[in-house]
Amino acid sequence: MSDIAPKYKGSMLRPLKALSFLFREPATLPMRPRPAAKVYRGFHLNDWEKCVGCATCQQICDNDAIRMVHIPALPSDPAKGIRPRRPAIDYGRCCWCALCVDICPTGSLSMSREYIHVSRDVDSYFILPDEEGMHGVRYPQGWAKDENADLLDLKRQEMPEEPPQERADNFSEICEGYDPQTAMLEASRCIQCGMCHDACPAHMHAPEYIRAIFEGDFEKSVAEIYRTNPFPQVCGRVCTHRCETACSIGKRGEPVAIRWLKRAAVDNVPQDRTIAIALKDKAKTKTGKRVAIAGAGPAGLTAAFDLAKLGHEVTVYEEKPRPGGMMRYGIPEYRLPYERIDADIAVIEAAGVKIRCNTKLGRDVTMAQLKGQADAVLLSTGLNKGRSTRIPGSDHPQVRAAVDLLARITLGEAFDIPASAVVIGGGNVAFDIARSLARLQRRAFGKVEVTVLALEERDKMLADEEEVIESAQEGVKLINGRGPKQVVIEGDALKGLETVKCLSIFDEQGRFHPRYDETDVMFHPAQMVIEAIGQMSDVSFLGEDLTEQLEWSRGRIRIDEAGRTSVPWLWAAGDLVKGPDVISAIATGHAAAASIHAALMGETEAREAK
Amino acid sequence: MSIPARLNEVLNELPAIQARPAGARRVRVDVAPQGLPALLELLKGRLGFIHLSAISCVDWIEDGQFELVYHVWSHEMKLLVSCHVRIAREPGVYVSVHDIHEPAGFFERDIHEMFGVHFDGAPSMEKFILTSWEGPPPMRKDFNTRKHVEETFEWVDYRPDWLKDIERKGGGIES
Amino acid sequence: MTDKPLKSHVRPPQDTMPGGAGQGCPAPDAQTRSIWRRIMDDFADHCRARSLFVLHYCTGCGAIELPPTITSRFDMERVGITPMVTPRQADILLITGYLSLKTLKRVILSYEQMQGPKYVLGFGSCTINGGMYWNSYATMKRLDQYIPTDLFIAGCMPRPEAVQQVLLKLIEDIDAGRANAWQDYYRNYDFYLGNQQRLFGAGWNTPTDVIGEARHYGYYGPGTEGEHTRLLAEGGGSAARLAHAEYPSTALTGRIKS
Amino acid sequence: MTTPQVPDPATLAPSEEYDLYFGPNHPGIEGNYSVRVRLKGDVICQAVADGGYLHRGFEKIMEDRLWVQNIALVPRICVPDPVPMEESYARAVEMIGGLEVPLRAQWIRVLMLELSRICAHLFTFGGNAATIGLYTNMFWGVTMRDLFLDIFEEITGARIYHIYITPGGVRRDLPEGVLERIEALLVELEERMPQFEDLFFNNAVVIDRATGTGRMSAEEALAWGVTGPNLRATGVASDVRRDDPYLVYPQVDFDIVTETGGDALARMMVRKGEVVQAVKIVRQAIAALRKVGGPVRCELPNPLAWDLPAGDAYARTESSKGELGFYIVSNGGPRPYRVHVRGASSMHAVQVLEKLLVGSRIEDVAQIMFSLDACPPEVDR
Repeated sequence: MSDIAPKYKGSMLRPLKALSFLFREPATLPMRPRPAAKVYRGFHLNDWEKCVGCATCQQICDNDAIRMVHIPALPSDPAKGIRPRRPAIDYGRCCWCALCVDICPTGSLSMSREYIHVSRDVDSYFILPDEEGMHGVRYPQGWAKDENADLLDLKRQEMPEEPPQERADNFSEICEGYDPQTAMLEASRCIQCGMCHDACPAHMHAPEYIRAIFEGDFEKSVAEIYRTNPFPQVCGRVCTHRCETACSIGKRGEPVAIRWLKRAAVDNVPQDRTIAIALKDKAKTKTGKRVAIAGAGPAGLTAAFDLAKLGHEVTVYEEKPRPGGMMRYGIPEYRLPYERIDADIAVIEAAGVKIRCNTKLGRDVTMAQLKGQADAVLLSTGLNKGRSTRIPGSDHPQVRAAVDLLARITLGEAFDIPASAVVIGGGNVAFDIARSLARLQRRAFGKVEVTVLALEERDKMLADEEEVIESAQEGVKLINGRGPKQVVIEGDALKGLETVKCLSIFDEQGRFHPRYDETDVMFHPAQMVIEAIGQMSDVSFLGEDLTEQLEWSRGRIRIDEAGRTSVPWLWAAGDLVKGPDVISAIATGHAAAASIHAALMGETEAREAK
Repeated sequence: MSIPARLNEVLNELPAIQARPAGARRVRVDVAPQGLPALLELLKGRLGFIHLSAISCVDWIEDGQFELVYHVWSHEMKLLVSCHVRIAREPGVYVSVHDIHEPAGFFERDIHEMFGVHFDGAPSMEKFILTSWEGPPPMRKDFNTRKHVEETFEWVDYRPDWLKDIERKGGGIES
Repeated sequence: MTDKPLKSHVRPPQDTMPGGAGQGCPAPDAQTRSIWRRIMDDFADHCRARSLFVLHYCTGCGAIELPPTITSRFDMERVGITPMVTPRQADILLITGYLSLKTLKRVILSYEQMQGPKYVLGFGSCTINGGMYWNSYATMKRLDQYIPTDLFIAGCMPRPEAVQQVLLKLIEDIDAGRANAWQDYYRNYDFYLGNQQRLFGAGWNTPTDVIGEARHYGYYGPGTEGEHTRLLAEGGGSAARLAHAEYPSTALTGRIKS
Repeated sequence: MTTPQVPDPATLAPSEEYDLYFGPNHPGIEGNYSVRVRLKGDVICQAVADGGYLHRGFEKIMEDRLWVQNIALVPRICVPDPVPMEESYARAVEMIGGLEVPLRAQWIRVLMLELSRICAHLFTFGGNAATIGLYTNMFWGVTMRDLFLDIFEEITGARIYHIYITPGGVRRDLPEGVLERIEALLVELEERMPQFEDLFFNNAVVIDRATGTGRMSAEEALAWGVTGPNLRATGVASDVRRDDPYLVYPQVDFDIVTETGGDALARMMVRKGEVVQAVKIVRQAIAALRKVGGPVRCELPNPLAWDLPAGDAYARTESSKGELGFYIVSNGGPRPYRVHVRGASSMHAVQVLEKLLVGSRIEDVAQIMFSLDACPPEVDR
């Protein structure tokens, strides 16, 4: 060993330097846990009120540490996108990365500042976090949602639309649809939680078809859609999209544009390919059974499509000159172009369904004839009559039903276009007729004078938000919170409508029972009053005998869950059963078709067994 | 982004070489297997690419190939050249460049261990990390680690009281 | 190494398993000991709880929080805990997170070399149910299948305060005579050995005569010997030899220039 | 129970040489690592490194996880210095995906990288001193580092595994007042530095033991692929931050610290100088962060549906141990097709260590390993 260089030897007193540390504050901390930092990632917290059980945390978890636990005591509401389950966390897996917090669509998950858990009991490392924290001691919140940390894209891709000035006087389609690139971007926002699937009356496989769009495989997407819905063109445009109401992304941001994505899928696949995809699983052999369906609306045609694919011989009877029902005669062309309905129906016809138009039940063909020709009959005649308010003066010829006027517009039947009109009602039908009329008025007079009178307040409107916004752009006036009092008639001429202020719509039991302030009266001058407060069915074609044979419940035909009536050969579907809306009609159509098929094949099997 | 003229000059001397810029101070060179040692030698001798930063191996199982990527850095040119070579997955044999770049010994040994590629002339092809491992080279794409784990290990079946309580009420863990 | 016994291991009967509601595990023979023995044991436990050596072995990533724990800031020497370099003199084996299979072998060897009573603490998720590396082919997933574990601590990784707490809890358990998981290794050696063999092959063997020790300490039980321990006699291998064989230096000798 | 078969020494040929297992269970080894040495007396005539004790198969399991999920995995590759891991992974992904990191995020990343460098070097001071028997230094170094970990905890929510840097930026903005606290801590560190100097760098024992220990020349270092402080200790001014700059490093003013000794002492001196430089860089980052506002992350797609375009990228970062490389290949899918980590210590923990140990004495093994700052987990991955 070499000698130490003199330079480093130092003074003998040098160790005394240590004395200077004697009075320093010690670095040693007391032996108890310090409070953790404000953004500390400790044990999980979960706000059960906010959590909807979407399981996105489970999907993002690196370590498969999250399990969803079904808790029957919790509320379940598929329509609102709430499932009775909550995440449980395995602290034998968790790495405290907090990606689950950053992705949580509702913002219910966060991390606490609690970090100590010591135990021999392995079971104690599997916990169901709530707001109390791991040990029921409310530690303050640590890492939580932050706008930078948020991993979700809360803004949807914008839908290109025709500007108001270009669309206000014609019936060309407003929404232009996503191009494939935009559709893929929009599809990428989906977190595949499946809330949409649960909320959809037809339980469409939305997560699957959205995923296929994200992968750029539009044909696969169409195949997924056709598993449950033969009207993608229609539903891609005018569906009430309950899926989007339930969408988890919509809890804090804008829901995934599921409806537009469906449209993008079919828009980007050529018609012949769509037909090939839709009929891929068509039965090779005929069953020899015949089914007659009354009414070529969405329910009837869905059932027809299903049954035809199963090998039955299906004939659909339709009163109007073209098939489609309310989709064609109730929805204006600017929302749903007729060629789009035709495209969907072409697929159904390609499955072998025969559609006989201009054939009215009770006039051109009777129920007895149908029964004679077919092994089973499905009624899907829908709600074809507008309801009346029955206020004084509502029997005046210038008081019209919205459904009736909409059908006339589609049929091209002339009627006197009023220079000014009021529409009673706050739903989508009210806006359909108001906006159609506005277009006709602009063409005829160059100006618009249509007023929609809704019972509901602005924030509780039944109509879609975009209807309200777009109608205002087109010049339609909206007055909220007014109930109709009477139609004002001078001589034979209709002068307008008097309304009163609506105080409340529902009674304590939640039944429809509006209360009015009779002193607050308002007069709306108009040449025409249009009632758009709902529709009802006209089943006079059934004939007396059948009407008597059938069991009824509150004015509707009594049916079982699958749509079978008390008469063994008769089923019902569509708005007659549930709704009114297209997707519910499709759902009931599927159910009826499945029930009919089971009944018919059961018969065959029974006969073969003999 | 472009390839510096000096580098281009050198690359042009060798046959069957494709080069393109791949970002700031990055050049990608694709070279046939037999041309790589000469390329590395030339880069080292002429342009100062003396630092072998890493050798990466990629298993392109569908093409039946292993891709070997030699990342060399020149302190002079301040440039990273990644030389890509594709060799047949079977039998998976290549030559060692240990004589050109000494660090190659470590990476080749690692690749041999993880992918099963044999390097002729390497100083050591012994196991280093996986001495307790008897299975196939784990980094190969046909080795499924998740499946292996499921077959080899068991997970805790947690039965905490709160879970038993929920199960009594008809709930439980969803699959 | 020879074929792995793929048959699933046999679990020990529940009543002899360590644990239960996180309260440590009282010695099963607590009632059968003489009063004199019990008093002496309690006294020994009391003393031993105040002077514990931690084996200085950084088995995994959680070891990075140990230097702060034992140095000035969190200073565990205050309660008599300090690192010790050899297994023979150490009381506590800290398993600081994941164990690669290669390390697990060394851990088992070190554990068997430690003298009883000895305590094992499992750090973080990895020791409980695989943690971050749950889908890795290279790490073990559940520590208590291979060596009996006294306490686990949540975290990935646990911070020094949490490490403090687990050590304090261990002291408390030792003082109360509840930290007896080590006895389980003797009582149910067949279970632990079976799990070890499942990973390392039927030829797995260690130099320590665990069964002999079990008899010596009086912890020989029905679970000590079984189908797995029978393989020991048949195999006749030794871990020392195994470790030697898998050492990557063929040849220290081969490369030396004389 | 069979007893181990130990050969009777009497039957063996007489030998002056013997083998010694150094680690993994050994207080002088850094981390869980092992070296097998052949000794003649107390002089090592051959050494073979043995790793893999910390092998977790990162490269394999990263192929099994989404692009975003992997940010939780990467810091674990090197425990003492995790930030460069996060940075390299994020940057490689950014290179493939063409992501633009906002300016503020770039400065935050520089701040984090340098703080991590300070931590890692303080830790190594402590460890290195302990190998020569100076435990006070270890206590001081570890405690000082712990104060920096408090800052990390405040910014990122965790002491060690920050999981803070994500492709496209960082996960959240800095909390209020943290810059001031960092400044105060830097002042404290600077006050401590002369004490470290007294205790360690001017300590006659240290100088005597470390001078000439594990010496390598510049030529050797370059040929062996040595990088980082170990290379700079031989006089080669090479630093990825300067040569292959990333983030906002071109705008940062710092010196490349070099020494000429090439031995254990020179390596520690370089690290000391780097702490001083890191402090300088942190100050610049703080000044910049006071001025630069804006977002801290670019827009990222939904992590569950994020397909990175096909391509590959090699990102290099100067970690406290040397050049860290991440080679990532994407085949256009939601997960990496291949991730290759070139651990910064993969050279000096294996091949270089084996060479340097030859001829040195058994008591210097630990010192050489710590002075090289070998980090076994990044070798094993």
